Amino acid sequence: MAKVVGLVNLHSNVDLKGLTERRPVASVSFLGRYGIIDFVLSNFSNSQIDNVGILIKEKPRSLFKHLSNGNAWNFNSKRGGVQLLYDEKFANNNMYNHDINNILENIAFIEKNKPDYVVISPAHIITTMDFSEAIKAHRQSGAEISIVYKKIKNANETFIGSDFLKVKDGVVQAIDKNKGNIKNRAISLETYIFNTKALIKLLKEAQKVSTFFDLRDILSYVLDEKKINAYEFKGFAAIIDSFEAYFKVCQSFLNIDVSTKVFKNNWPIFTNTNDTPPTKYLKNADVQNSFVANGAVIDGTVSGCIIGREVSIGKGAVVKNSIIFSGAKVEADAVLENVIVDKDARIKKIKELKGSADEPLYVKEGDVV
Amino acid sequence: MAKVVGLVNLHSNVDLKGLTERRPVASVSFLGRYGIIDFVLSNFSNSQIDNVGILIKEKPRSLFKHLSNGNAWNFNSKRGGVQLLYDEKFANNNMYNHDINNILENIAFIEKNKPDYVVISPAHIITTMDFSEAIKAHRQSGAEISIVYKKIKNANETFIGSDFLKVKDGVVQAIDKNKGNIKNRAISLETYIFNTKALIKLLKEAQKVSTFFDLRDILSYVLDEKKINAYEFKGFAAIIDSFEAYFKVCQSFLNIDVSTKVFKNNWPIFTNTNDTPPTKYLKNADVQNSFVANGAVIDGTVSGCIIGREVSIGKGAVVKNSIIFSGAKVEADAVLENVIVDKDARIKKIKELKGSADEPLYVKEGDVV
Amino acid sequence: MGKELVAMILAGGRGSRLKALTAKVAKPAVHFGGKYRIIDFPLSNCANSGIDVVGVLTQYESVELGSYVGVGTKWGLDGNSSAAAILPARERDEVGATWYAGTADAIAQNIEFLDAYDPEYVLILSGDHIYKMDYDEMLAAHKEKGADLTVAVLNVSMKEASRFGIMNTNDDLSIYEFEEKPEKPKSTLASMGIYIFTYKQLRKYLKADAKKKDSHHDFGMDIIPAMLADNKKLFAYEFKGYWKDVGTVESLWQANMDLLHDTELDLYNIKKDWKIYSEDTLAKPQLIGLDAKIKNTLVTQGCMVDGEVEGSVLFNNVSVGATAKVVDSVLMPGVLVEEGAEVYKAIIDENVIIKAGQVINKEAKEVALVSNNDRG
Amino acid sequence: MGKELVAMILAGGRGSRLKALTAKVAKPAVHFGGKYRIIDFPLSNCANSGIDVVGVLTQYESVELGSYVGVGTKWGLDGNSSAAAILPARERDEVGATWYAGTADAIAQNIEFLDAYDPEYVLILSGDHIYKMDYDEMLAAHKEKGADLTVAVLNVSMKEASRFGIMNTNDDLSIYEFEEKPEKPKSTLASMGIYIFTYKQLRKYLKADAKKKDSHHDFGMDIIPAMLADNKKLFAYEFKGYWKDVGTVESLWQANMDLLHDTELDLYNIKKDWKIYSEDTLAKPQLIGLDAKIKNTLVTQGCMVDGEVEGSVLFNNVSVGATAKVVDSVLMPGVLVEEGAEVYKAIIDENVIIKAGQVINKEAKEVALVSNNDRG
Repeated sequence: MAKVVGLVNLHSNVDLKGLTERRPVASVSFLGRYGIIDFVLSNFSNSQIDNVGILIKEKPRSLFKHLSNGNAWNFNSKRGGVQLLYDEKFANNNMYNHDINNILENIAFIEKNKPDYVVISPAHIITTMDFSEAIKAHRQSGAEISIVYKKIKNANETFIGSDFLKVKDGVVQAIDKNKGNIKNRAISLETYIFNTKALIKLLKEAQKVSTFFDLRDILSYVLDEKKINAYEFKGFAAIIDSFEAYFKVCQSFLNIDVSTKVFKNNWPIFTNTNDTPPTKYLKNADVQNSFVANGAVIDGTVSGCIIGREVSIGKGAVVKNSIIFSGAKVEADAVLENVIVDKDARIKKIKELKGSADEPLYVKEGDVV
Repeated sequence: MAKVVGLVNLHSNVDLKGLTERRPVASVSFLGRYGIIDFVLSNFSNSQIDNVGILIKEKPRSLFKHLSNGNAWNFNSKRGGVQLLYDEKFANNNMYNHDINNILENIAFIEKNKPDYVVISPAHIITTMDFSEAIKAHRQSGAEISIVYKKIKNANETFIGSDFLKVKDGVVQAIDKNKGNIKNRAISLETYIFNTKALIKLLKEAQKVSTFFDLRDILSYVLDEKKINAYEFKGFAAIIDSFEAYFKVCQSFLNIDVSTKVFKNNWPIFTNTNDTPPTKYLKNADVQNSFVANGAVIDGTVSGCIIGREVSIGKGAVVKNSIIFSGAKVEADAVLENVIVDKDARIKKIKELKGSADEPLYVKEGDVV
Repeated sequence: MGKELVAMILAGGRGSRLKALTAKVAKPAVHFGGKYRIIDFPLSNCANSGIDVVGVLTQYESVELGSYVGVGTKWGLDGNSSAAAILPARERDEVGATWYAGTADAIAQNIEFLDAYDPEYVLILSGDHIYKMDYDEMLAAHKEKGADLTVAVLNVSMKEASRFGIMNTNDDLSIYEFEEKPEKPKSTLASMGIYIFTYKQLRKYLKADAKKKDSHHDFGMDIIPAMLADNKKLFAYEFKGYWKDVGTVESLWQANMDLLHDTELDLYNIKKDWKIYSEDTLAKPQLIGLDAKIKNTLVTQGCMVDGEVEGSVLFNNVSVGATAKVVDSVLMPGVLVEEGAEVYKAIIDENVIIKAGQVINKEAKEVALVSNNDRG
Repeated sequence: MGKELVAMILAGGRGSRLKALTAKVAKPAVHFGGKYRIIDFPLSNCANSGIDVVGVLTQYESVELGSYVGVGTKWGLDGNSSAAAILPARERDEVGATWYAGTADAIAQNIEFLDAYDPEYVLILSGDHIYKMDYDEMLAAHKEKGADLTVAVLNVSMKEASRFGIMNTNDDLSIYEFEEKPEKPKSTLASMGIYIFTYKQLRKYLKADAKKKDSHHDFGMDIIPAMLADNKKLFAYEFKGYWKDVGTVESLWQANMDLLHDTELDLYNIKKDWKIYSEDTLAKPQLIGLDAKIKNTLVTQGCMVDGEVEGSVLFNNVSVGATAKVVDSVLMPGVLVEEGAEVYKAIIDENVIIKAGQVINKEAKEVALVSNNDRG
């Protein structure tokens, strides 16, 4: 079996407003139970890739915590595990704090593991991708580099600002930025497969061209001279590239067709254990069309919501189309609609909070409103 | 039982030359098998303090790796564990990158655990201190703050630059810097016990006085107004505050009286597992007066040495009074005396390397000489 | 250096009165309360009481139970100085292959295990009780009284007393007599089957009991009477709070229902930090459908509920279809209640499918048990 | 979704020929090679071969072995989709309490465990062999031949052949006959007791064998002959490399000695990444004293050596005092050789103290065994 190292690339400029003020996108809560990074980590684990490095761009603390038990993702501790890769030197220097510098700073991680292939994938694009199939196709293509893409029909609504590919006979012809002007696009999922030697050569080349270049830049740059294989991924993919996108992607999982595509029996999504009891529905509970994590206590009306761990919804409270993070408390008779309530916040009963589906309101971690 | 949070304080200005170029003191190899931080972590664990935060000053990567399995130190994962606390904001700003800013930045860690007491202790002072006894004495003293000290008789040779205390009736009268001019001193082990409220009050006060103040500064500053208890520790304590001190402290463990004081049956020193086989002594091996870790293969002459994991010493090689880090290779017929050879370095047979006991030579990680 | 106290959990019984529920697993491994197994309670109590060495004695269907307990990770018992040790009936050099013949015999066959930890005290527990108890307080009482044996007791009603082993005590709670299910109880202090022994005494009495040919090798029937006869210091320790032996289908159902209403048996940590630890499954969060109505119910992750559920406990990966109705019932992991089916006052065993339109136990007088396993 | 292959390690035997060494522990839990236990070898082989579900069948002294194997963490078998499951002889609902009666019976009693994983192939291993083998290559051969059963064999000398079960094969390595310890061997391909079965076939033959009253319920004596009689496809798979059954004191000593000299049984990863995983102790690094002389010897952490040691294997926390002499010997964990004592060609069992001036086995003809335990 080929030896593969996985890299989770957190060097993206995604900003989810308040949600990413004190944490990176990777550790933002998702569906009440997960961190966003759980999906890509589970993909690596389920693809039998046991050696995974996480290219941390910033705000490492919440990641330390989330990842402190790497075993949650079922990486074989005897064959690898999760390693945090951080480029302290450039942490406060945005122009230099990019994926290429981070990989080069931590090149020992790759050198030590001597992989045949390196798979690089971001956290903020949610997929259930079997990397082993992508690697197989990559090997068969004979190319040294592959980019994974997905054909979408609503490129005017989503993945705006992402790269799209022009593909001919399975080879990337051009890479350009999706400006949202055309519906049908072959969108890059920012997932790359490299022969290890080709990766290292490419990174060194990038540094020569411009020390500001990141991976996306250098791939576009070398496209003319190098054959880059295009691998089409046909499964579920959604990008969380803004606060509003976060809200919409979360809500889309309430559609049972979407959640069935992602939560498959043979593709578990791993996350940390929290030792919370089942959720308790009290006698005034009236809950429909919602995802509910364990440990919540609900005595109010809830619909179209994502309710996190140990959330409490008081009697008479009405919560609609909202996302309530773990530990938050919605007190009796409070009314919420289109709101994202961050961890451990408390909504007092006198409040009525209404956002819109396009612009949900946001209540900060720990706030009392 | 009182609830206690432990903090390992890595905010010290200790510089071990090449050894700390790419790693903090905390993760420098010690006695071939440990990292320096293992001692303070084991002390917390053996003292039944399960919630431990590590105040990281810089170079976090090697710590991520060493600590990735917090369970090695036997912290009860259901009651706590190890948390890495890092102050990204000031990581590149030496004046602000001090322990007080780090604790305040990560105050949520303390608030969440609601401890009665907080114990703060550095990694680079090697002890086998039972913190539960120190806490008991602290509580009995009625003081809100205690400083742990040790009476030493060679303050002209060691702990130079450390604080010493003037103690009267168990109360700290004055704190001053040991300039090495007097032999008998009550040296501060930089281990502090605080009632939690008093700590938080003190930190806030420090910020008001000067944003450059660290813990040592503010303790001196408030000494006149506050009763600070002095707790005498009578066990083993050695400070690693320079490259030369590192060499001497390591060598001192070859004295069986020293190592017997530190390695006690009821006070295990925990560290990571490495799955290395036993050490193999070949037919030309001639080894005396040395510490040897597992996985080494020795066919040469070794005396007065500390031999790390998976070190190989070739036939005819002569290694005296040296410290060989894990994975290093001393090839046949090489001659070494008073040398520290860092990880994975290779000494070719043509070389003869001699330093002195006061100024050992240093061979960098991975170097081939 | 010996441990102060080692706990031993008796988890070997067949649990025949749980019928089909224990056809394939030992009673302590039976699912409970939406996400737990029964043995989570004594194990979590140990962890929360600061006990770090726990032996689990197994015999009947020991594989699933053994792999569930594992090395105790789920309860934080897997540290370097802690242990959760599975102690199956086994073959040994001098005695050959011997099954556990009674509660006292089971402990007696593991005296070498206890000796290795050299404990001052041994706590004996059952693997099939639901309760939250601080054993450290009981140990403090044991030490304060200088007892040889302390028996945890529950103050039951006079009516119930004749169903229990009753401890007759003096004013200082010292025990002068033990009566098994007395027709005319003199006291209402019922033994909970939880004992703290001073190990020296336990060891002596077990060794003596092992030699007696006519002994049942049982704590209640043999060891306690022998100690009373010798005027040893036996004390009762009164436990106040929720406690239930879930030995029958009816009591297992009742204990699940108690989770919905009983304030003592609270799992939501309102009073103090006394978590019941359990395994975590990989299921997604529960998905509540457009037509769901859920009241007075516990639902755990992996469930998909689109029907009406009231007064029930739903375990991992239970599905309740639209227009289905589940009332006062316990649905074990993987149960599927198809659209329009109805279930009343029942325990539905793992992976059972209640077909569309099927109605279970509508009259709801007794608790119904539906299982894919057959057992008398 | 079934597993492709599940491994089952037979680890229940008494190992009587290891005498005092197995008085208190099962043979697979016996210490070996300075820091290992025998069962580390098959378990590490499984881990390194990419096998992630391993059942360990226990019966004799199963506690220490069971807690050592635990949930398989030491071998990286504790992931969410992997498992190391302890399978003790146990009581079950329909059959009652039954001990394992033979190798085949032990597997037969765990058919439900296998069924739960629904494997295509089952690998049967012994818990008491020392070797490094890639089972994945053997599986590839099994699949390529379309075999019902593949038996791993070692090409032994004609002289040794009559001590083994011998597979008589055709040119394509198909087996036409099996002879247990033949006086006049027709072949030198000795069975290593390592089998890969296509599970469907294994299941069928185990079920049939269980019903036979006169069967020994043994793979060699019953299952293989029955399959041969039915003209099933049995193939030999030749293993080349170091292999040793450490069933006697002499062979256990020899295997330890082989670690010092045999290039096939290399633990220092010179050839390829095939680590033997084991437990790690909390001992300090070994401390070698001023008067030590150590040659041709394995020494592990926690040892303190100040004497002369040659051609020996020293386990955890062994101490050899100044002027003591240890030659060609195996010192199990915690052995103390006091000053001036001498030990030749011996296995010294755990925690034995060789007193100052004592001389063990000076003539060094046979291997001496010194133990605190008595056993015939």
